[in-house]
Amino acid sequence: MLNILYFARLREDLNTDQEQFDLPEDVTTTDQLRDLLMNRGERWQNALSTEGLLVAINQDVCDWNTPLTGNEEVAFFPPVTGG
Amino acid sequence: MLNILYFARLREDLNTDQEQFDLPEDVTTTDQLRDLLMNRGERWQNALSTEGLLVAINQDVCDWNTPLTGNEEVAFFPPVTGG
Amino acid sequence: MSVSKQTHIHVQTEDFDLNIEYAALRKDCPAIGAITTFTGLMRDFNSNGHSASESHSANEYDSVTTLTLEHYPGMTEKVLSDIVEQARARWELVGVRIVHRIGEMQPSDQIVFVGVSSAHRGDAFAACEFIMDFLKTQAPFWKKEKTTEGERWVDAKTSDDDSADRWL
Amino acid sequence: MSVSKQTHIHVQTEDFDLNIEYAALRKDCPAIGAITTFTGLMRDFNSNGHSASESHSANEYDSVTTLTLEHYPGMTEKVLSDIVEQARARWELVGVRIVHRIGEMQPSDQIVFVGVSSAHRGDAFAACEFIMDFLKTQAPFWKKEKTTEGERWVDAKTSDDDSADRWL
Repeated sequence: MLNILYFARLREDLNTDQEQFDLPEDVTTTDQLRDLLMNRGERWQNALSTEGLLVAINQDVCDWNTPLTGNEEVAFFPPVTGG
Repeated sequence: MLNILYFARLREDLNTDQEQFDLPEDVTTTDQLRDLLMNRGERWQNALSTEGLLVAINQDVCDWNTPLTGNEEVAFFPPVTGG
Repeated sequence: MSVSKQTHIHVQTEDFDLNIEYAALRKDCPAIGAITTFTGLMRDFNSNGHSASESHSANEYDSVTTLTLEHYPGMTEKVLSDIVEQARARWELVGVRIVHRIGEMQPSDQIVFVGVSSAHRGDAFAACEFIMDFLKTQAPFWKKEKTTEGERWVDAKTSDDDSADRWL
Repeated sequence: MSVSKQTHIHVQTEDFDLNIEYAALRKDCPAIGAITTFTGLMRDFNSNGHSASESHSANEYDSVTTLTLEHYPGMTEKVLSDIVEQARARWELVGVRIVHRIGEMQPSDQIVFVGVSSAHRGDAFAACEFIMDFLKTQAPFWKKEKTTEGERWVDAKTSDDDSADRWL
């Protein structure tokens, strides 16, 4: 089971902070997961097109072609602004 | 009248922290003042030959060819080691 | 000489006390010659393109009334620990303490603290700034400002990326 | 926005309190976003060629029991003021506070404090380190160590000259 987290502006735009689902067999990378989510409609399309959008697998930021097995914690978030 | 100050190791080596005297007419630079003082004997010779010896006129560090009028506060001291 | 290396990382809603952090850094280690601290405070104007230059008059920028900070629990601590380990690999450090607040803050409130102790001042300065630069660009915190014009998420600054890139 | 620029320079025998210095830097200025502080402490080993590397065993260096600091009253304050003015010319600073102790000190005692506040962290870090680097090489202070081997005046370090030269 995939655990997906959304933070900051993304969480607000999607009105969702977290969801779980089984990864479809044909979705094997972070890029493909994003495409899957963007197919949900305009709101998802817009939010996940945010400039500089980041993705982390198991709390490590990674590239958009990183493989997924389906048992990860995946987080999407905008560029960080702490400090 | 010239007011001369000695600090740190120099003050200890010369056993003097301060002296005043009228500058002789043929002494017109910091270099010549040092020579005058070094002529007092071996102790003065050694102390004023300290590596990196500094001279300040009216509390500004200056070169060894800086002119003196005879009314300055002149200080001799070793390299600084504060902080 | 045996030097105990200590790292403390706290993400918390409560305010912090510089004196307590400093005392912890200073404690029981006569090999320490230098302690540097950085404290980040909330300013009362937004940073989207505006500078603090005195030439700006008061109405050229929006006044920020509150700031709300959220983070990614777990990942934040992991990223900060990793940044500290990178700093320890580059410089000779004794103690490192990081406190970052989350939740709602008012102008002049303390937001973040980084303190570093070392035998040498060059190491303490470099490590403290390195940690802040990477905290800014890598730690998953996000700021939302409430201004006189409404609410908005703070944009990341390219100047922060530039600061972090200096260390590469 | 009007920013009051304040410089405080104190040479004193008494110890100082970081919290009081920090509170003064933080006070009443919502334009401040960053405060950096440096504190120099007395180490218990001498610095003539010895490092604090953990590979040194206790008997490879002399243990320093007391340190005595003297200075050139008047010139010290003049030099420090001049260093602060140079820092203010290079960076956008709000408050600058320097405290340097003189007299006799024991291991772990606080010797020097430099604190800087600014709208921006880069300015606060750079100015604080700049001031310390030039304080080390230009302010007329001298240290005498009492070690288990006797008394000696501390030698100036070329590494301090190198640190100051970086800013030229």
